[in-house]
Amino acid sequence: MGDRAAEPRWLELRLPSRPENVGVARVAVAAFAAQLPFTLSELEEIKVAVSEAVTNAVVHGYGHGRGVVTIRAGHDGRRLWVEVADSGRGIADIEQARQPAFSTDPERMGMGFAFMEAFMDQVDVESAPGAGTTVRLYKRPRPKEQASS
Amino acid sequence: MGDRAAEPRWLELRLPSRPENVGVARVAVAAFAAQLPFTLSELEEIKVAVSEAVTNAVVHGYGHGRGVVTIRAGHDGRRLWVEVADSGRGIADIEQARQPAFSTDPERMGMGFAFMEAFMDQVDVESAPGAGTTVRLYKRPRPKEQASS
Amino acid sequence: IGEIRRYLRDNTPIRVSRSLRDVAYKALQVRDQLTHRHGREPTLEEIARELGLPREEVVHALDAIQDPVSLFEPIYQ
Ligand SMILES: Nc1ncnc2c1ncn2[C@@H]1O[C@H](COP(=O)(O)OP(=O)(O)O)[C@@H](O)[C@H]1O
Ligand SMILES: Nc1ncnc2c1ncn2[C@@H]1O[C@H](COP(=O)(O)OP(=O)(O)O)[C@@H](O)[C@H]1O
Ligand SMILES: [Mg+2]
Ligand SMILES: [Mg+2]
Repeated sequence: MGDRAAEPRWLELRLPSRPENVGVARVAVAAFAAQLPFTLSELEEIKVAVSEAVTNAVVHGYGHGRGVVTIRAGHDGRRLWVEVADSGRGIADIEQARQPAFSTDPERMGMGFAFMEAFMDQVDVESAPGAGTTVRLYKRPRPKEQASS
Repeated sequence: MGDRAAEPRWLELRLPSRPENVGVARVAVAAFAAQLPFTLSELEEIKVAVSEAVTNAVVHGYGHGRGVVTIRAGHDGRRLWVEVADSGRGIADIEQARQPAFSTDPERMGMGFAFMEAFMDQVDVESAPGAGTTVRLYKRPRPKEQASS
Repeated sequence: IGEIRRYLRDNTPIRVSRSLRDVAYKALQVRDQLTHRHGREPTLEEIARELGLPREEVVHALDAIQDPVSLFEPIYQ
């Protein structure tokens, strides 16, 4: 088993597109992310980012209709990545969608992507109309500083 | 969306066979099970049963080697089911394996199946040597009684 | 963008300050109160409602404070 520690670690979670499943995804990813030395606040940040991405898949991707959301996560001991994928309606203009306060739904705040960007180190979006959307989130535990500094 | 409430709810979680992933499976299933009116004690029982089944897949199914454990769970609003499947070495004599205190490993207690049976309403085991093992666990929330009666 | 980041970090929608341990402790307290009040053990959902938290958060918190991988046997030989 000597070199097993070097293997990448991952999980894959598939869930029907339903608002009440957002929390299941959030908690599963947080439990997995806890394998890296994240602080509790960093874990909370990850949970917020994952919630926003999964909520988008449910609300925008599938428009509250039927569909499956696939969450993949992985880490190499140093960096966490989380992928949230739907095969819903997709995004026509990704750059516009990522602008803070932009939403195609007048009743929403349009801050989902802004939260993901604020709380994760990197956010990649792949999407095509009719084909679905994949959001990739990356985060490293911040180096632990001495409290005295 | 009128009849969506009647649709069965489910999740599927795939994890590499690793001891540290047992906790991820346990939390994900408990978060999902919380969609039914289980008490904290019932959720603890579910968590123990799931931990035992996933631990068996890691320890016995794959003998601490590589492999993927698939956890499926579902409910219809009234009954929870959880399926833990590996494609590892399988069980030759299922009846014997389920006996309390039976273990093929002299260092183990052989109480995993006994705990699953004690804590869940029903436990089904499907297995064949070389083909892998699927354990299915079922549980309903206990009817809520008034203590005053 | 830097400013927005800072603003969002400071105004998180869920209470970052409330540690998992804190949530777990309160959940157990509420369980005892509700058990007393209704004469039966409450469901997790009832506890979460009383705390004003999503069910999964309570599950996560309670799991985080215990930890045994398998309660009854070591997973490593
Ligand atoms: N998975 C997705 N599928 C389709 N469109 C999406 C998806 N995620 C985001 N979008 C689009 O991007 C916009 C901005 O998303 P977001 O920043 O989360 O704000 P909000 O969800 O409040 O609208 C959404 O209004 C929607 O048009
Ligand atoms: N997933 C599995 N794959 C192969 N064998 C298994 C599996 N689960 C259980 N077994 C067999 O059943 C026996 C009893 O399991 P259990 O009651 O959990 O006790 P223990 O894990 O302590 O041995 C194990 O010793 C093993 O031989
Ligand atoms: Mg959004
Ligand atoms: Mg066992």
